[in-house]
Amino acid sequence: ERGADGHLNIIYWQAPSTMNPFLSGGTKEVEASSMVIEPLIRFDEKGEMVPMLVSEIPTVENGGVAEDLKSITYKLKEGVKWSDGSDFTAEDVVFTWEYCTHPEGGCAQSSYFDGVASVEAPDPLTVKVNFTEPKPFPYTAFVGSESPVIQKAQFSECLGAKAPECTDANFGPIGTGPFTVDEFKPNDVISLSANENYREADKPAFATVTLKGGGDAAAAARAVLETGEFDYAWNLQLAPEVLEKMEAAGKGEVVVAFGTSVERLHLNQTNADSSLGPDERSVFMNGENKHPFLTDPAVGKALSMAIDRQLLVDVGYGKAGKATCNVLPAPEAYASTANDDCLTQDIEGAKKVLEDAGWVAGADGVREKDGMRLSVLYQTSTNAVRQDTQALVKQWWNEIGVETELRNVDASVFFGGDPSSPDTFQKFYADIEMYTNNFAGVDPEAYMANWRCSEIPTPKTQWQGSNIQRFCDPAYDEIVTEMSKTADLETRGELAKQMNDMIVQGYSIIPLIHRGGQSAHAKTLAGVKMTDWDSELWNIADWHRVE
Amino acid sequence: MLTYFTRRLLLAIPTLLFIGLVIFLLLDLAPGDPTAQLPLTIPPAVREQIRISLGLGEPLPIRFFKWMYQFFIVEPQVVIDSIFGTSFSAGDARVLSWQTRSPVMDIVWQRIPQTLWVVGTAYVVAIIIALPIGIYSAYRQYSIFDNVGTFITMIGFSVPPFFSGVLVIVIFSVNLGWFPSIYDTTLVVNDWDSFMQQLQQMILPVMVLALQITSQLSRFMRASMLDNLNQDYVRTARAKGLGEKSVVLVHVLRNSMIPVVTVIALGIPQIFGGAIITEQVFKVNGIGQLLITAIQANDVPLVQTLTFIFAILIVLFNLIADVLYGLLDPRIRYD
Amino acid sequence: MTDEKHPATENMAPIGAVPSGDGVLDTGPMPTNPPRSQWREVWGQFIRHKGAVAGGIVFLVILIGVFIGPYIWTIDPSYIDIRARNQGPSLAHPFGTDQLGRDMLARMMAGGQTSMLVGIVAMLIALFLGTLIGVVAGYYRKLDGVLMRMTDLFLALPLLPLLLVMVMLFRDSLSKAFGPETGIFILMVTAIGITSWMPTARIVRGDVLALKEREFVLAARSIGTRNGMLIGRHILPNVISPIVVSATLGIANAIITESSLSFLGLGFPPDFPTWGRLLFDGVDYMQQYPERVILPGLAISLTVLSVNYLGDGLRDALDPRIRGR
Amino acid sequence: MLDQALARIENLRVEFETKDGTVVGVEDVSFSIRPGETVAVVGESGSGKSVSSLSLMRLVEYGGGTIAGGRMIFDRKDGQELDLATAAPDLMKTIRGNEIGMIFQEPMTALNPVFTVGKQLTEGLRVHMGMSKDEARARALELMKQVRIPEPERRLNQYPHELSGGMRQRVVIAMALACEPRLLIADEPTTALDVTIQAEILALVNRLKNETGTAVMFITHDMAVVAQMADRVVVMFRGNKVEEGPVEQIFENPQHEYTKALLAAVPKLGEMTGKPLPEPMKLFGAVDQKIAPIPGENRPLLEVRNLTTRFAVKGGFFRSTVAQVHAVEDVSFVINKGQTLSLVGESGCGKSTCGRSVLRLVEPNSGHVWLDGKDIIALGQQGLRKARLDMQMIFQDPFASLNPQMNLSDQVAEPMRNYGTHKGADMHKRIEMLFDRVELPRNFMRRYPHELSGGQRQRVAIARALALNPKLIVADEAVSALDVSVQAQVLNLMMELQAEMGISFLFISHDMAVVERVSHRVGVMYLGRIVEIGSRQAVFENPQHPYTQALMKAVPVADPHRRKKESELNFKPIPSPIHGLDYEPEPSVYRQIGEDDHYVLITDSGY
Ligand SMILES: Nc1ncnc2c1ncn2[C@@H]1O[C@H](COP(=O)(O)OP(=O)(O)OP(=O)(O)O)[C@@H](O)[C@H]1O
Ligand SMILES: Nc1ncnc2c1ncn2[C@@H]1O[C@H](COP(=O)(O)OP(=O)(O)OP(=O)(O)O)[C@@H](O)[C@H]1O
Ligand SMILES: [Mg+2]
Ligand SMILES: [Mg+2]
Repeated sequence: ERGADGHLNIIYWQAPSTMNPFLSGGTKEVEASSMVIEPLIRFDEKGEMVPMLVSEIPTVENGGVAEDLKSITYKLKEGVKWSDGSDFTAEDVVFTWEYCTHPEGGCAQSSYFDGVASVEAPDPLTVKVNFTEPKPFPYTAFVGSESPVIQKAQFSECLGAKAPECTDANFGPIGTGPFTVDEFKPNDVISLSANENYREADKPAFATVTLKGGGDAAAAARAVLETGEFDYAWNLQLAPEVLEKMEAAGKGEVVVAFGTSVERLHLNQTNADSSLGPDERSVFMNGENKHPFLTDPAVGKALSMAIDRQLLVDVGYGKAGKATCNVLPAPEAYASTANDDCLTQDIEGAKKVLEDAGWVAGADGVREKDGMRLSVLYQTSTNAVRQDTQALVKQWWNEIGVETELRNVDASVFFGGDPSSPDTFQKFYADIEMYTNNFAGVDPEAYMANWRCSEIPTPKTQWQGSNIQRFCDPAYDEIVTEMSKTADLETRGELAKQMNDMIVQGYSIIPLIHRGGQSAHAKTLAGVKMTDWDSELWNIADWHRVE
Repeated sequence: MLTYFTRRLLLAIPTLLFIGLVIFLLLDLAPGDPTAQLPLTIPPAVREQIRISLGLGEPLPIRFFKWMYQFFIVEPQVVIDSIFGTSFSAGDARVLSWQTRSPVMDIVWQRIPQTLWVVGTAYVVAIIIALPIGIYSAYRQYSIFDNVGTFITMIGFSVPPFFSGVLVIVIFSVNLGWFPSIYDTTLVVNDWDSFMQQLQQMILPVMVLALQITSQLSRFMRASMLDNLNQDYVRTARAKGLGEKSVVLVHVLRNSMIPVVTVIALGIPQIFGGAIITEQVFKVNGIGQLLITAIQANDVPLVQTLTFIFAILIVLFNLIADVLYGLLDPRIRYD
Repeated sequence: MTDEKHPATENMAPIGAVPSGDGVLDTGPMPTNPPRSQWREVWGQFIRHKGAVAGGIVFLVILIGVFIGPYIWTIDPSYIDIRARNQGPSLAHPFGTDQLGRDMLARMMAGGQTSMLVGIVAMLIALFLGTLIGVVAGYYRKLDGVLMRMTDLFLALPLLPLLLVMVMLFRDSLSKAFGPETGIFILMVTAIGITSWMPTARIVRGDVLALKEREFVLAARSIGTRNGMLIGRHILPNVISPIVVSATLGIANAIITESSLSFLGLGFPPDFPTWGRLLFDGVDYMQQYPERVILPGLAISLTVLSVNYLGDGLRDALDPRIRGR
Repeated sequence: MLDQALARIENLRVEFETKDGTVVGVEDVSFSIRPGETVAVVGESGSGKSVSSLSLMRLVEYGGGTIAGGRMIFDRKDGQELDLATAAPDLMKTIRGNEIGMIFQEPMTALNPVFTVGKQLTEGLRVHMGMSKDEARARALELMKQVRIPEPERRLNQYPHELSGGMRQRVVIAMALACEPRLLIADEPTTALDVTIQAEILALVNRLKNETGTAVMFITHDMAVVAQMADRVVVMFRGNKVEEGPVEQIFENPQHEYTKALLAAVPKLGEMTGKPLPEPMKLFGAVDQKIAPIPGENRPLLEVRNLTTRFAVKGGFFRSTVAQVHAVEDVSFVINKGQTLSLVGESGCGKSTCGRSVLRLVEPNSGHVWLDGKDIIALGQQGLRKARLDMQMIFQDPFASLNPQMNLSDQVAEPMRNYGTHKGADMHKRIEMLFDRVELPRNFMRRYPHELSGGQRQRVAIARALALNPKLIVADEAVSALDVSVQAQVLNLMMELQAEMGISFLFISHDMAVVERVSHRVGVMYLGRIVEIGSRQAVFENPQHPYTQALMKAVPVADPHRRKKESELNFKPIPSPIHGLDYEPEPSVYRQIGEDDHYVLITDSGY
C-alpha cells in the first residue's frame, strides 16, 4: 500500500544541485530527478528496455518504427497523470523536445535529440519522432533517465535563455514519477513525498524520502553499513578492504552493477614533447608529427602485457571491477573475446616483445632504440585509486625497461574543457593518460564513432573532440559509416567487435578494468535492483521495507 | 568616533571594489570549466552550448561590471523587495549560480542557519572554555595546570579536523552510537524533542571545531593576562584590600580582554565563512561546504560572490575590531 | 671633526672625584656576573629552559629521523611489494605496510622530509613577507593604509583557486627548471606561504607602530642612523618575540594546511608522501589499521609541540631582559 | 601624641628567589611609627625602602618575595596587637586599604586605565565600609574635595589618562585615604612630578596628617622633601637601617658616613648665590677634588631666533588639521661656546620640544637655528645628518632612550659606525676610553641596559652623546630620574667635560636647585614662550616675571627649619596650549632689566 513503509533515507555524497537534468547533466542530478520525472522507456538491470509511460516498446515488427528507420511512434499509456493531477499528454513530450533543443537553452541532454527532425503529437496519446537520416537504433529521445519528459504547463515560460530563471520549476519539477519534491536545498538535501497521482495505486511503498548530500564516500558507506542511519548510499568508490570491513558490521549490503564503463589507458598517437610549440604539441597532422614510439604496436603490446589487471582490481576496485581487454565490454552482444590473452600478466613476454622489436636496455635499464628512450609521462586525474594504479603500473613498466613519470591533475581541471589550461585530458600534453569512459544507454554506435579521424581534438576545434588518443584509420571510419546504416542487431554486434579489436590491437587504447557502479543498502530495504544502464533509482517505486 | 567610523566605511568602498576585481580576475584566470563534472558521455558541442548559455562567451570587463551591478544594485533591491513586498528588482537578472542555475544569494541564505548553528556555537563554546583556561594558566604560570593546558592546546592545534572528525564519528557514532554522524539540515527546532535532536547532532562537529578555536584563543588570553598581571595597578588594587578574585577577574581581566576581544571580533568572519573541512566531514552543508563544492564544480559566480561576501565581512570586522578597541580602551581616541 | 681639536680627549683622566666601583656611593646591588659573549649567553639561557631543551631534542630526533634515517633504513618508499600489502608492524616493516605493500617506515621518513620542509620553508616565506610588510607598514606612515588594505585582500583570497591558478601558470616552467617533484613543492610552499603571512604582518605592524614612538628610536636618529639601519638594528630586534611566536605557529599551520589541501584533493600528488597525506590516506583505514593514522598524527603533533616549546625557549633566550634573570 | 607605637618593624628580612639564587631585598631593619607622626625613610635606589613598605602591606609576596624573618607588630583599632608577618591572607585583606593605606611611586601606572576614577575610588569603600553605591560615591566626592581636585564631580566620571600627572597622584592619595587609614605609606609620591605639583602634594599630605592624625611613613630619596615633611628620619643603606633620629638631628648632626654623603650630594637652592659661574659640587668622601668655576667662552655657538613649533591636532572627516598645539612659540636664545643654558618650566611647557626642534628631531614651523654659523633649518636630509655630528642629545628617560636589545658597547659604537669616524680597533679603543671617561667599568661593555642602575644608564647615554665629539649637547632632563648621589656624580661629570672639552649644553630641567648649580644662563618657559631669560645669577637672585617668582617659591628647601606653608603656594592651572588654526599669537617682546642681558617677556604669556 502506498506510503505504508514510512520514511526512506538516501545518501548521495555528491549532492544534487538541481532537479532539472536538462540544465545540469551530472549523474547525481539525473539520478535525483529520476524519482520525479520519467522517460517514456527505461532500462532495467540487465540493460533491457522497460516501457514506463508507453504501453509497449515500438519496433519495426509491431509497426512502431518505420520501415525506412526514419521515424518512431510511441503510444502513451492511458490515464497517466502529472503529480498536480493534470493529464500527461503527447503535447508534453513534444514540448520537452522543444525545450531541450532550444538554441539558447544550453540543454545538457540535447545530444539525445541528435538526428531528430521533429516530434509530433498526432493525438494526445501518440508521439511521433521523425529522424533526418535512417536511424537503425531509434531509442534515444525520451529513453533512459537522461531524457525524461517534463510538463509543458510548468516549463512553457522557461524556454531558452529564460530557463535558469524558473528556479521553482527547476528545483521542483512536476513529474509522473513515484515521488514529488517537497523541499529542495541545492547541494544539500531533497525532501520528497509519495506522488498522490502515481499511476500505480499501491506504489510507492514509502511515504517520504530524504536524499541527503555531502561528505565523502567513506562517510556515506559508514552511514548505511555501520551506523544504519541511512538506507541507501550511492557510488561507494572505496578500497575493497575498507568496504568489506564495513559490510561485516551486518547492517547492510553492497550491491554492484556493471554497465559500459572502462578504465583505460590512452596512448598518445601524436608527439607530446614539451619542447614543441602549441601548434605542434599533441596536434594531429595527418600522420605527420607521430609519437616517437607509442605508435609502434610492439611497445603498446608490451605495455599492456606487463600489467596485472586482476591485481589492479583487487587493490582498488574489489567487487566493483573486472579485468577487461576491451573498450567495449558490454552489452554482451557487442563484447569481443579476441583479446582475452591480456588478462594474464606476462612480464617476460613483454620484455621479449620489446627485445624483438629492437628496444634494448641501456645503461640505466631503460630501453632505447635509435637514441629514443622508452620514457613516458603518465597522467590521470587526482584520485586515490587512480594513483595506486599509477604506482603499480609504473613499477611493472619499470621492470620491462620503460621509464615512467607520473602526474596527476585536479579532476575539475583535467575534465574541464578550458582551452587555456595545459592540463585538460583533451589537450593531452602527456604520453599516456588514464580515465574512465562509457556510453549511456545500450547502443554503442555513437560511442564507437568517437574514434573517427574527424573527432580528433586540435587547436582549431578549441581542443574539442572525443578521439582523445588521436587514433586515425580510414578503415575504421568506414566501419563506423557502415554501422550507422545497419539495423540488424547481430551484424551491428559484429561491426562493433571489429572496431573494438582494431582499437585495442592497434594499442592506442589499453583497456584495464571494466568498472561497475557500487552502492549499498540497508538489510531492511528490499526491492533494490541496481543498474548501471539507467538511474540506480529507476525502480524506487518498488522499494519497500522488510524486517 | 562616529566620524572615524564613517570615514573608514567610505574608505572601505574602493578597497572592496579592488578586492572584488582581484577575486574576479583570479577566478577568471583559474583553469577549470563548469562542465568538468558532467559525464564524459555529453559531447563537446553540447558542452560548448552550455558554456555559452552560462554567459561565458562575453568579454571579461562586461562580465565583471555585470557581476558588480548585480551584486551591489540588484541583490540589495531583492532584499528590500522581500522585506517590504515592493518590486524594485523585477526584471533584473540576479547573480546566478552555474551549478544550480538559481540565484546565488538564495543558496547562501539557505546555508547561513546551519553554519551559524554549528560554527557559531563552536565559537561561543570555544570562547567560554578558552577564556577561563587562559586566565588560570596565566595566573598560575608554569604550574601543572598551565603545562598540561599548553600541551593539550598544542595537540588540539596540530590535529587536522579531517582526522579528529572521523575519529569522533568512529567513537561516538559507530561504536557507541550516541550521536548521529550526519547532520540533518531539514530539522526544524520547534519543541523540546527537536531541540534535543539538534543538540545531539551538533555535539560532534562543535566539539571538533571548538577544540581548534579553544587552542588558539586560550593562548592569546594567557599571553594577554601575563602582560597585565605584573602591572602596577594590580598592586594598587591589592593595596585597597580587594580579594584576589576581584583583583584578577575585574582589574586584570578587563585590561587583558581588550586585545582578546578584538581577536575574537576578527574571528567572526570565519564563522560566516564556515569551516570547510568540519562541515564536509559531518555533512553540515553550510557555507564552507558550499564554497568547496562550488570550487570543485567551477561555479564561478558562486565562488566569487561567497569570497566577496567574505571580503566584505573581513573589512567590516576589521573596522569593528578597531572601533571595539577604542570603546574598550578609554585611552584610545579616533579623532 | 677630528680629535686634534681636543687633544685632551684621548688621555683624559678619570674623574677621581667621584667614588665608584666599591666606593660608598655605589648604588646598591648590581648584576655581578662576568660578561659573556652574546650568543653564549643566549645559548646559556636557552638550555636552562626545560621545555625548550625537551622540544629541541624531540625536534632534532625527528629531523635526524627523517633526513638521516633513509640512509639507514634504505627501503625505497615507493617500492611496491604487493604480496606484503596491509601488514601490521613486524621486523621487516616496523611500521607495517600500506595497501600497496609499501613500507610505512620509509614512507614516514620520506613524508617527514616533505612535511618538515614544507613547514619550515612556507613558514620562512610567510615570516619574511609578514615581517617585511608589517615593518614597512608600521614604519612608513604613507604606505600603511595601502599595505593594510592589501592584507585584507589576502585574508579574503581563497587558497584553493589561487593554488589552481598557480599550478596552471607556473607548474610547467617550474617542473622544467627543478624537476616535477621539486616544482610542485615550490608551488605548494609558495601558495601556503603567501596566504599565511597576514597575521604576522598585523602583529609586527602594531609593534612597530608602538616602537617607533619609543625614545630610543628618536635617539638613534639623533646619532645619525639611517632608515635602513634603524629598522635593522633597532626595530627588528625588538619585534623578534612576536616573530618567533609567528614562526612557531607558522610551521604547524603550514603542515596542517598542506594536509588539509590533501583532503580537498589539491595537496601534493598522492604518490608523493607527506605526513598530512599519509594521515589523510590512513583515515579510511582507521578501524582496521589504526597505526596508519596514529603514526603520522603523532609525528605532526610531536613536531608542532616541539616547535612550540622551542619557540618559547628561543623567545625567552633572545630577550636580554628575561635572559638576565 | 600617644607613646604607644602604631606599627613596629622588628628585624625584618625579605628575600627574593631569582634565577641567580636568593637575593636579599631587606636584610635587617627595625623601626617604629607612632600615631600622628611622619617617619621619612630615606636611602638610595635599591636600599630596600619599597620592599619594607610592601612587606608591611604583605604585598611583597605578589612580587615573588618572602618575609624570611622578623616581626611587624601592628596596633589594631581595638587595641590588639597583630603580627602582620604571619597574619592570614583573609585578615590582611581587611587591613589593607582599611587600616593601612598606600600611595605608590608611579602615578601614571598605579591607576587602572580602563576604569573611571570614581569606580576605583569607591571600590575600597564598598569592600571595607560596606557602603552602598550612592554612599560610596558621596564619600568619594568628599575625598576628591579633600585632595583639592578641581571640578570633583566631573573628575569622578573621567578616566585616569584624562587627568594630569598631579591630579592622578592626588587620586591615588584619595584612594589611600578613603577608609581613613591609621597608617599611610607614601612611597616616593612626588619623584616623578615637577616642583609645582610636588609642592601641592606635599602640602596636602601634611594637611591631612594634621587634620586626621594619621601616621605617615614617607619614603623618598629627596632630602629637601624630607626636610619639608618628616618628624623623624630612618636612613637605609643596602637593606639595613644605618641611622634613625629626629629630622633636625639628622640634618644637623648626621652620624653615619652614608647619611653625610647623602646630605652632601643634595644641591640646595641658593648655594650658588653670589657666584657668577657654575662649578662642580663638592662630593662627600672625595679627595683632591678640584672645584673650579667653568668660564666658557664668549663666542656664541648656537643661535636660535624666533623658533616656533606647533603640532597639528587632527580631526574631522578627512583627518584634516583642526587645531594646533603651540608647543614652542617664538623662542630666541643664544648659547656661548663651553657654556650652559638651562630651560626650566612646568611640565608640558615645551622644553623638550624646544630642544628637539633645535636638533630638528621635530621639524619647527618657523625660525632660525645657527650652529657655529651653519643654518640648520636650511639643511637637507644629508646635510642635517652631517650637522648632527656636532650636536647630540641626551634624552629625558635614560632607559627609554637605550635600545633594550643592544649591548652597551654597540650602543656607544653606533654613532661612530653611522658616520664612519672610527673603525675596528680604533673604535674599540675609543669606546673603552669613553667608558673610562664616564666612569663605567669596562667589563660593562657587554651588558644590556636593564642590567644597569638608572645612573649608569644615563652615563651610557652621555658616552654615546660624546662619541662623536659634539660641540653642543642638548641634555633633556638628564638627571631628573636619578638618585641624589648619582645625580651629583652625573652633574659633576657633565661639568668636568664642559670644562675640559668646551662643550656647550642646552640643559632642560624642572629642578631649580640643579639648574642653579650647572647653568651660565637660564631661560624660564611658560606655555611655549620664554618668559624670562638672563644670566643664572640675575634670574635666580632677581626674578622679575611673576611665574618665575612662583616657581622659585615652590622649590622645597633641604632644611627642616624652613618649611613652606600651604598658604604660601599659589598656582593657577595651566591654560591649554591648543589653539584654533586662525589663532595668530603675538610676537614675543622683551623688556631688558638692568645692564646685563636679562630680559622679561612683556607680551601676555597667559600666566
Ligand atoms: N621582585 C623582586 N625580585 C628580585 N629582587 C627584588 C624584587 N623587588 C626588589 N628587589 C630587590 O630588593 C632590593 C630593594 O629594592 P627596593 O625596591 O626596596 O628599593 P628602593 O629602596 O625602593 O629603591 P628605589 O628608590 O629605586 O625605589 C633591590 O636590591 C632590588 O633589586
Ligand atoms: N608629538 C607630539 N604631538 C602633539 N603634541 C605634542 C607632541 N609632543 C609634545 N606635544 C605637546 O607639546 C607641548 C609641549 O611638550 P614638551 O614635551 O615639549 O613639554 P616639556 O616641557 O618637555 O614637559 P615635561 O617636563 O613633562 O617633559 C605639550 O602640550 C605636549 O602635549
Ligand atoms: Mg622604591
Ligand atoms: Mg620633556
